[in-house]
Amino acid sequence: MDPSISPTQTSRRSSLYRRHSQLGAEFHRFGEAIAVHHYASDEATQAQSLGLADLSTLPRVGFKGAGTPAWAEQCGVHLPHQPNWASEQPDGTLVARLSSSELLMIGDYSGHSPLIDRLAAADRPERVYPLPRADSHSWLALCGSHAADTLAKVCAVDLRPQHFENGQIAQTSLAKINAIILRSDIGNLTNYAIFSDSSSVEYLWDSLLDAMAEHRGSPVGLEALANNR
Amino acid sequence: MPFGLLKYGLSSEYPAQQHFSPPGDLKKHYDVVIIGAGGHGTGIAYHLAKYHGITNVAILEKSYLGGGNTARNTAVIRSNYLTEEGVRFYRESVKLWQNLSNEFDYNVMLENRGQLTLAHSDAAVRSFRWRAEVNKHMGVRSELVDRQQIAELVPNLRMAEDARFPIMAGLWHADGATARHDAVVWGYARGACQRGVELHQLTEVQDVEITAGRVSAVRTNRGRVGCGAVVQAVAGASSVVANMAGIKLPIHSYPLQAMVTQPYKPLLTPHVSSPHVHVYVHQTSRGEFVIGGGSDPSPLYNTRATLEQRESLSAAALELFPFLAQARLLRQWAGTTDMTPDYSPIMGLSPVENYYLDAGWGTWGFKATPICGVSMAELVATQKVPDIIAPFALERFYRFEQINEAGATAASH
Amino acid sequence: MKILTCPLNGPRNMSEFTYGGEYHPTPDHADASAREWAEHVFFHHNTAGVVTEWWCHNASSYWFLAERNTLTDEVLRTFDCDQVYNQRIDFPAVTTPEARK
Amino acid sequence: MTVDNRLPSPFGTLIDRNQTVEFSFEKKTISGYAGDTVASALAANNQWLLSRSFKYHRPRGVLTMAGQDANSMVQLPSDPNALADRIDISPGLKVMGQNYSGSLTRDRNAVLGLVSRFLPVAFYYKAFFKPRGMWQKWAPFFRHRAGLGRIDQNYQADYHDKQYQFYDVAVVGGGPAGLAAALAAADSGASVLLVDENVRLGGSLNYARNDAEGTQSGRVRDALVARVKANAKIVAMSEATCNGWFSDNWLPIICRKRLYKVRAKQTILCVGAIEQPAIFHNNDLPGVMLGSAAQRLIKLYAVRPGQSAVVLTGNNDGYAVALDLIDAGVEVKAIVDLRDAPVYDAIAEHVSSLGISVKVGHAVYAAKRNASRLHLGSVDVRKIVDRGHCATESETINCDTLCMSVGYTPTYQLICQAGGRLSYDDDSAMFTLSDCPENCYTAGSVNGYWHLEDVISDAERAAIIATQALDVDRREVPSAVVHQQTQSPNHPWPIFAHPKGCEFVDFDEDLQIADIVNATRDGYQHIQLVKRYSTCGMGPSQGRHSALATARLVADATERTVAQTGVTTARPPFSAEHLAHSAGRSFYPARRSNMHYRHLESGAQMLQAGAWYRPAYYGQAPAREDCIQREVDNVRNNVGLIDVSTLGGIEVRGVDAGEFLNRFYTFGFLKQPVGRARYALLTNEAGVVIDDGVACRFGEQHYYVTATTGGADRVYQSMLKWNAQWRLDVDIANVTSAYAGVNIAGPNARKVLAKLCTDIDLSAAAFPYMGVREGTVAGIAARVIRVGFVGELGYEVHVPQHAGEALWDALINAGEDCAIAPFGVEAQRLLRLEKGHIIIGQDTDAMSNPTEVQMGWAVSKLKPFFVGGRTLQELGRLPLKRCLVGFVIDDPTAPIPLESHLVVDGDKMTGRVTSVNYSPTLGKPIGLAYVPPNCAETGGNFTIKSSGGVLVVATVVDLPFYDADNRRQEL
Repeated sequence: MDPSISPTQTSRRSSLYRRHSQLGAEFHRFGEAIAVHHYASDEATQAQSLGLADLSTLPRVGFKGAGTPAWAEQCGVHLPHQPNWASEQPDGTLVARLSSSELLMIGDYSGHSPLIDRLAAADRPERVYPLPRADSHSWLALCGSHAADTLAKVCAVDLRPQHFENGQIAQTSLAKINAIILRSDIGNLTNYAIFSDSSSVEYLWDSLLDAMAEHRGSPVGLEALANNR
Repeated sequence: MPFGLLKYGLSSEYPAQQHFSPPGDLKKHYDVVIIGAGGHGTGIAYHLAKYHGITNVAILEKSYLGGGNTARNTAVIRSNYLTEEGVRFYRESVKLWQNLSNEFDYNVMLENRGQLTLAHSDAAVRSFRWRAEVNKHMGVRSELVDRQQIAELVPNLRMAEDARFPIMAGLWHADGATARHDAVVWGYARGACQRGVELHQLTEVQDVEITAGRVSAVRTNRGRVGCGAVVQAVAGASSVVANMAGIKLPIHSYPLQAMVTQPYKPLLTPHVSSPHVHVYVHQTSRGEFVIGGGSDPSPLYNTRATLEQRESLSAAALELFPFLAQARLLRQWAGTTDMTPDYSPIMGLSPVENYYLDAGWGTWGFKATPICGVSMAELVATQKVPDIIAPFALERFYRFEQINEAGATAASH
Repeated sequence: MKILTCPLNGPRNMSEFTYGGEYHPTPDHADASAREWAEHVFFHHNTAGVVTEWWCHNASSYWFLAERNTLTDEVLRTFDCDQVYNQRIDFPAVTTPEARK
Repeated sequence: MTVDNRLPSPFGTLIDRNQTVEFSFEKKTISGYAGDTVASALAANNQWLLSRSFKYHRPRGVLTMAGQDANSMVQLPSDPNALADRIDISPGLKVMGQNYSGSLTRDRNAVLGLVSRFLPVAFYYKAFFKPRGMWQKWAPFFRHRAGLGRIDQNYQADYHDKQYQFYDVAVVGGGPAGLAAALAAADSGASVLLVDENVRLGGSLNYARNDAEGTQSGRVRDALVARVKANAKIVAMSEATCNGWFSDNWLPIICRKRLYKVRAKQTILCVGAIEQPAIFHNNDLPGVMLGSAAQRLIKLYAVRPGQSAVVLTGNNDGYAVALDLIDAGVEVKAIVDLRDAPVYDAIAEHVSSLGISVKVGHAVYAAKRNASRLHLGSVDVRKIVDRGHCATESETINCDTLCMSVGYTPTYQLICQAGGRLSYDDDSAMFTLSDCPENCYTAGSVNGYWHLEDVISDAERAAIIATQALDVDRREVPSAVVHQQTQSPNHPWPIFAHPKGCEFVDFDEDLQIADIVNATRDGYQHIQLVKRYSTCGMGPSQGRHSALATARLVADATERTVAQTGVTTARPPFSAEHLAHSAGRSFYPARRSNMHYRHLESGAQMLQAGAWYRPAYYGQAPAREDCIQREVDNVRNNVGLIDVSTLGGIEVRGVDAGEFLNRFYTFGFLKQPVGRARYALLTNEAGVVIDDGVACRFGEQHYYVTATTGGADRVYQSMLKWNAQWRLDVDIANVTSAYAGVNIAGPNARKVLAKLCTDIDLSAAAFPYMGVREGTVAGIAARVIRVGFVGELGYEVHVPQHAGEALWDALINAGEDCAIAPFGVEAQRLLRLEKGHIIIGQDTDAMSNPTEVQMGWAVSKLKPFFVGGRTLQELGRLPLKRCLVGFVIDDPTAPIPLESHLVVDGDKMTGRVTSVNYSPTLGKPIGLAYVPPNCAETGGNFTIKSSGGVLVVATVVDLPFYDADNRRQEL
């Protein structure tokens, strides 16, 4: 287990790190990234009920263009067959298909993603264009048995677990900003990965916490998520 | 007790007076057929009859008198526009409003309450100063006012510095007014009918006969009517009616929604508008708060109300007046507005020789009602385009010219 | 709230979309007369009935076409633009009508 | 007040006698029970007067006990116009009457009632405006009397929010129909929402009598409710109002402090019917109430409606009411039956055997006040000789209560909002509904079924039809239910005009029969015109109790059928709702750059640009000008740093990237060399300038285009729309938020940047002005663009968003020794002005074309096509209307004009100032202004109408004002 460190020890900083510090967060390294390990002592039960985690510094990347699906498959990616679905890769990386020719690749909670590293380094043929999803979009995780109830207060799409399967994606509006919502359960923990405009992340963070209050939700660190895997 | 009412109290039998021509058959021919019995149509008829001696006139209305945007608008009267042409036009209209009740002997209950438009950005401050300068230069009472002055004009307006959209300044338009919208069309219609004009409600024009570039007749659900000239004044239906005459217009018909609360004791005198948060609020003489905002996002020939507009109008109204949270919403409704690319009307001649246009009234038609009656009637009677409406000719778009009032119109009314 | 069915994202509330105006074929910018061009730029059919329109799903920035009845607000169908624009559009190197005359 | 109207158990299903609750009405302490409404608790204490009416200030009290009328509106501290029969009492609640001056019992304004004969329908249109200007004097008088309750202007709404919900079937109304429909729908496996506005499910089963014994209602209710509660597929939401029907079954449901926005695949409206009052002289007196109101008082609240009652009925329901009154110990003096040949049901038969005086073919011709003049004292009963007319012989019956059961209207509001059509059936004298939209159905009494069994069968049928539409139900659809009742509960004409008037058709607006009839005689015959002219139906209850009578009266007066006459449009909401509900939480997104807090830490005053926050300047507000000047000096003479993260950034990639930009922007881009940036000006199809930026070519097939902060999203969306048509082989991606950016500008910019950037040769030769490079800055992958918006040696450094703060820190540290300082948007605006750069939206307006703003150089004349190109050709044929020129004001004594001050030529307005400021660099005011072409020559003069009308002479100068040969930015 890494020792606790300061969120400003790296150049890559979540716009939320001050909020985390104010909440007494303990930051750890996850691969290259620094993120919140935990705020309180035991967050596992909190996560089971309702938790919100900031994963914005963790690895993810997008690829777009007519040549993307074929190229990705050559690179050994198991593609979801239809848009707005995601499939998990052997190394734990999630590959989300946002349209016939656009992919979003999301590393797991360790901060490592061999697949993303490999694709980033690989040669790209024509009509394959990388997208800086790690920076254009923030990454929040809303988890727990009350996650769907919370989303129902800020999103008009039916995201209840029985109607929105694990691996399913909704590109929609969340608290009046655009967002990509991906159901990506962690073990038996219901979890929604939320990717939205990184410059709006503080607004979204506050809006979600406000919606969570009713169910006594609170921020949780990566530890609480990782423990469920 | 004013004398006007004594006769009612003293006479045992109610002294009823038919205000409008009683339902009757259509004549075979009229010198002028006016399509649309709104404020504009009846105003034109009134002026044709009273000032130009043209009384063989029929007003054909597919529904009921004043049932279109005359009935649905939120009764805001102002002249604080941006362009020279626009300000001159609306300034004349506001002048006519002042004497309208006495002009046609029917109380429209005009109240000069003033209008305050709020700026929440320095860009808005610049554009408001522009309007104020143009207005003042043309003798219209508009002033850029600071936060202090705003607080004095509307003491219960939320002025918090930490508001999501802090108020930076305002455009105060002392000439801003309101009136009983229905009374306008009733006054004009009664005055017109008293002078021989025929009002035909539930009479829908379904086609227009054009021969050799001239309109010769209109076909209605009640038969064919020959005519010497046609004026269309149908607001939201402008494109549909003009299309019958083979005329294409630069118009999209959008729903414009508004809502009203239950009546409460008076606490807000001026009309307060915030283009930035897309809302305007004023309190009627009955005590109801009328709340309106921007048009719907897509065109529609339908006056249904939507929940999303109710939600955004309420949220926006509470940004300005948090205490309205306790007010109860009574009713929401919509009208169909004929929006033009430059937020100015389309008035005057058309490609069809004796077919006249009074269209493109978007969200600014009510305040222009009196001047439209005067100027369009003059056009029809003299067949010369009055200077004051010359700039609003349809032809301007073919010359790639616009009279752009975008900055002075959006959500302001 | 009306539901609009996005060909990519499925049925969604109208508020997730941006209206993009009437669909109508663009006249040849080089051939069209000034009046034709003015009508293309400023004028609308504004039909009271079924019209074809541009719509964009905001969250996915996806443009598509929809047939909607402007009297009832009923959406008859939505479809990808490649059903109308199925090949690359190119503009001849000649510029103005004058230049050709 | 000693009278105690409270009845013993088992009356009072809603109250808890173990919990006494004290509140105050008109400052008097009143005691009630938990579960009481304000109205029921007051009634239990024999307080019937609740408020004063809108126009004549007549005493008003309980009418419906269902929250459907305005008579029971009271004032709560922060809740005016509260419905006394809806609001639960709570300890210490302070309740006052409304709309009186003086006291509720002695309202000075009641005098208006005396002069009512001088105030005919629409009287205000007929007077008060002569001579001219008179109305302005009268208006305040009326305004002072307008309104009902008082708003608490210090009120801050407490937490209201919203939630989306989704169901297969939504059933609106929890009466017998709703319960049965919910159960039948759930049986198919569908998920069902049952919405009911009352505390206790069961609707009329909670108070109405369906058999002589009076036990059936309760039995049926308990059975149905038990099954509903036991059914896992049904969510029952009580005290919840479905407050509208919107497209595609979008239902706003208000429950406590939350607005649920429910999307249902199918909707079944079991919304019941609204009982209607009879219309006769003084029918608004407290003590006169609907039969159902009396039943609600007795059964729900255990309140005896009075000591002695007369029942005015036009159907058999009145007989059931009589039985309930008797059960409650009320002396029923008489049943006045409007029918001349009533067809009795079992209940009526039973009643007729009790020896109560039943006056068939009679009417209550007038109600009379008691000694207090505030309550019913007796009724004047007369034989009906003709429709609406009574014999002159009258019988006076003393009573303190009059219950009216003369008919119903279906609760048509939601159905009509849904597009349903309202018609009128002359046989049943009843409104009927048809043409419900797809996936929306009605059931129960709203469909005209009154017999309990019929109601339930009709509801089950509707549920099966609905669930079959869901494809989850295989049950046969039963055939339509055949009515059991033999006689309609609606009497066709319970309307009796009186020489003295005061037969109120609309209680909200104090409208009497004559007002309606006279409106038609004035020519206002269309029902909409009657409404607008008389204000009938405009009040808080929106015609719930006046629409039927009005339609009948207007039809009669205009010799049309009621069906032809119709009713006015039913608009949402169904019942008045607090704005707090539809407002909910306010969601106004805010965007911040990754460096946001560094600005705050440096004391920045922030401004808003769209949703973005940007530093305006650094320092205290009072010292604004000094701060800006200091920042400007530092950029001109040293080095400054500004956050440009909010600039739009769009990647355009692919073999057609150049071709795409060539079509989209005005300039030529095909020949743009890799490693260079080029100015990009955007016009729309009308030829109007709408945005600008720079296109940086990082590769043959890769452009990175910037856009204005406010325009980025629009520009991106527009690019996608164009290429959806052009089908060019290009990919377009909005990466605005992916990059944080700074502009480091000033003579020392290179020196500072060099410390952090070693892999790019920053020398002027290797990296000239308008060059673009990729490398690292402070170890962060960066795009470096050498542009000069402020006119000094400068570099825009764009790095990944999350590294923005780190970049900022690194540059501030690196620049420490040469005193680098941040500068804000205000300083930048002055700097760019000195350099003569325009700002889209400030120096352009809704009509500006490139030629007017002297940007002809940025418009390629050689391209086959670009957006706006053809229109610009057409505009080129027209004479130029105006030019944007640079100007200086040489007269040091002249006031500095403000932005938007007018350029004038005598009385003519010929242009305006778009930008102006005092230039420390030039030592005089400089600016940009639109002037007529003939004033545009360099050296020419024009006049600016400055503050207070002071005329200032300005001189046209060439742009830029500063460093004309660009030495500094190309350093």
